Amino acid sequence: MIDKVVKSAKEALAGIFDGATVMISGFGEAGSPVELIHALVDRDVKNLTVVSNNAGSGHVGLAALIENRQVKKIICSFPRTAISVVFPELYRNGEIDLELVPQGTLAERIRAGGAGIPAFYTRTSVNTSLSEKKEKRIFDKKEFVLEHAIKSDFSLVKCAVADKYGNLLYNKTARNFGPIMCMAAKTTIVQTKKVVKAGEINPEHVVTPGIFVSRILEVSHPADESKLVAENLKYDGIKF
Amino acid sequence: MIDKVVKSAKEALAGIFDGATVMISGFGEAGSPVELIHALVDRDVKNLTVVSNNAGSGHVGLAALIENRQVKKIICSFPRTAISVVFPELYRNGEIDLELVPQGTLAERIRAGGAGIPAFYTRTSVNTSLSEKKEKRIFDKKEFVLEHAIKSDFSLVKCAVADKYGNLLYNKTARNFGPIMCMAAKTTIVQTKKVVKAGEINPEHVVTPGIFVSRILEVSHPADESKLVAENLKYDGIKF
Amino acid sequence: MGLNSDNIGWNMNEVAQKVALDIHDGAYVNLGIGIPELVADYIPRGREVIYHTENGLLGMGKIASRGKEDPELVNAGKKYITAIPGAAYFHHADSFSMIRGGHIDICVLGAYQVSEAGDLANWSTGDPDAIPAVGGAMDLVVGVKTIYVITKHNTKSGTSKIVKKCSYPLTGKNVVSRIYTNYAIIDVKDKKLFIRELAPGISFDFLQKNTEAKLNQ
Amino acid sequence: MGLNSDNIGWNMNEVAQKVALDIHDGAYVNLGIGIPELVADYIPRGREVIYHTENGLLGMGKIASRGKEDPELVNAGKKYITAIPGAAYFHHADSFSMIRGGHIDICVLGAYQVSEAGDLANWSTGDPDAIPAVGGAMDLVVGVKTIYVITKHNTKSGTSKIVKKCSYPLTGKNVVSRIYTNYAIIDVKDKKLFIRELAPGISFDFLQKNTEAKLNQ
Repeated sequence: MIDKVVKSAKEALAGIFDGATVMISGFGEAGSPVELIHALVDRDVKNLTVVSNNAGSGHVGLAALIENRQVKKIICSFPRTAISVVFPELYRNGEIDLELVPQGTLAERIRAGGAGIPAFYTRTSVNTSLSEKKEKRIFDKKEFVLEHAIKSDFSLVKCAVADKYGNLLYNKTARNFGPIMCMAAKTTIVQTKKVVKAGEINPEHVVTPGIFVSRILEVSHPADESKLVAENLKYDGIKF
Repeated sequence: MIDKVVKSAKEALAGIFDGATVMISGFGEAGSPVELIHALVDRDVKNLTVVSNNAGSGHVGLAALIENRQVKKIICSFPRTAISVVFPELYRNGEIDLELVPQGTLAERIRAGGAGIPAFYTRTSVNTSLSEKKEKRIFDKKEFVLEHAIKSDFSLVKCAVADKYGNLLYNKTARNFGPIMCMAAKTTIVQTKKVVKAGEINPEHVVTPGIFVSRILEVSHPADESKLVAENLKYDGIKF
Repeated sequence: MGLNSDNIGWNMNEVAQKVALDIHDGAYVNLGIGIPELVADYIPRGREVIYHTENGLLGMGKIASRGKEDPELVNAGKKYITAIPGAAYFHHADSFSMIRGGHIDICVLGAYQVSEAGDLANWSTGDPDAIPAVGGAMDLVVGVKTIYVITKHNTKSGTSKIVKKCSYPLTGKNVVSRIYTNYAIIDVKDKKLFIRELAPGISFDFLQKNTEAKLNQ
Repeated sequence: MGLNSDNIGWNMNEVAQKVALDIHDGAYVNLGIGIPELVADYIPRGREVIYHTENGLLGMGKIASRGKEDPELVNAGKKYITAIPGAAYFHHADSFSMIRGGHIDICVLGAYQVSEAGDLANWSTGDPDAIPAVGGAMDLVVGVKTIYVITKHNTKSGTSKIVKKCSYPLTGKNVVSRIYTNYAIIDVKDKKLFIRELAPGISFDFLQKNTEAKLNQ
């Protein structure tokens, strides 16, 4: 019988391997699955390719994962924030690769990965340096850029409410990349504030249908990542 | 100030012109905006290209529009039903054109039209007669077919609840093509069972955000199209 | 091409039961219209299967009981259905993202013809007078991880449906994994057909005589 | 390149007000981070404007009042905001479908440089030591129907931001419709610049002297 709820972060992250592609939801701190990321910092996996809109702030969450030298490459649209210190340093030292993708193209490439679309054309980035090496094509007298799908081995996603089937609800603008990252992964790992019984989520309101979700971890009191950043806390393993 | 609610079907359909491309929501009778279609039968517009999953049943709804010789071409996945009589006859007589598209490709082409994606690749229909004349391309050792976006001049869509901004909720599997057809139109015309005040729809539950909707007509007691078909009724203008 | 009787082998309910035995606990399943729908009745106790219907529902339940039909709650065959607690509705682009994106585990489909290479023809007989209609069949065969075919072994007139090469227009090429008929269960592996199980009273020789394609034991 | 004083022409709040006057009732508007955000404060009474923020909200309201901030309700600039009654949340692919699909009427952006052809550079100074970051700027300029730029006319060091040809990396080519600066409002038409309105005390000659690109009256 189906029950995707797991009991521990360790169980949630089972199977993550060196060199895996990992998508991480969130737009800045909103929607960032900080507890799952910290559990990943605790694991001995390296050379990850991370797909996320940003590259972390302060020394927690994604920034902690990068600071712990677990990420070899990041695919994102905006790796710079007012308080991003970790990524800039590693990037300038040539210790981490960056694939910079316009935000809408990033979203569409992830959605394509989940939807079985290997590639699509978009007008975004035409005539800019970001499309210099990309294939172009004219449709209806306008030039478009060919963009390829992105899939992940694992997606780490934060939501608000989940049931045992993996049906998910999100909270406000913390939804952002969550639903499409759930679609694009071989294994989707979700941290939720609350697990409810099957049937408690109105089927009309489901944002992510359970088919896109593999494992659910209840984290009833997730940290407010923006506060951790503001307090300049550093996550460096289970001693945090 | 924004208020997309119109008072009459005539006002709802204002501006529909000969030769327009019109998308019509519904999967069979579920989600078919039968009152809007009948209002279109009452209008003197011809040579329409209709995009819809089916081609109508009996002599009402889309079948009535076809029977009234207003449709020159239909783009759909399944023009045949147990009780489709109108389309088959005209098709066999060469009086209507058919572009047959696999259902998922149809949905994705419509979504692409709304999302600013001019074309995409899909595996659907590879090695079949439906892709014979289409461009192919290999990605990751597999062959894919290039498919182009479909946009409409007008989309006619049925929903359950709307507010003045055009935020929409649907009912169960009547949702089907509605949300993507709203996205793909220059002008989206929606019939809703109920208009509610702005704010009564929880922003987390909105299925179609108002930006995709132009006009809303309240039809409190829409006909059950499947009953009209079963009763073999015929819509031939306002005398119905 | 030989004998075709409903009195030998399994009846189609028994075949549906055979399919059901091969559907694992927790599977996401799409059942084609017609005979494939029978499969849902035979899922063994203790297994939970989630049914997807491509018109926008995950967690399809049983057929609606009389008087409780909702014309806006239908399946792909346009029958009035129900939804289980824990169901989800979505639009067509999302629904076919589930299909095309490889998220559905098993699809059970009917067939006009299946070839020994696993090619499937189930959308058109190629009759020039027929109204062409494809629906979601071509999306399902390329997108779903495992395609099972359930079909009478032969047509009513006794013609083999399991053929060397499909003469009808293809739905997809090399897509079928296993064929369940009233005579046998047949695996498609490396473009060859292998008998997995014979129905009671059906011998290999009988089966081969009644099958155009070459069968392997 | 000439004088650059905050004491002449309009202040940036006045410029924002000028932009606001050009936003029609019922418009769907996306405001860039920083100075463009000022525009929302000046929409004339009687006009209703719906704000889109690309991180997943249509119907963005005012900045959240102190103590009522929700860390999961932010705008593209990561400020704590509110939502109006009638708002809608959605995911990133849907949000950028609104942008790329041409559904948003007006986007107001800041600029490093705008060329006389309407090319915009606003995402990178090309500094090799800077961390490259693009966000949604390139999606907005190709997708939104009308792109307005609001900017100081010149840089702090007095260099013209309105140039013959952008030296900084482009965000988009031929994308800007109108430029609002502290000195003037300038239309871009057929790859030429036309003065639409001069700020009080600003003469055409003064403006041209302080602008690298050729201006037309």
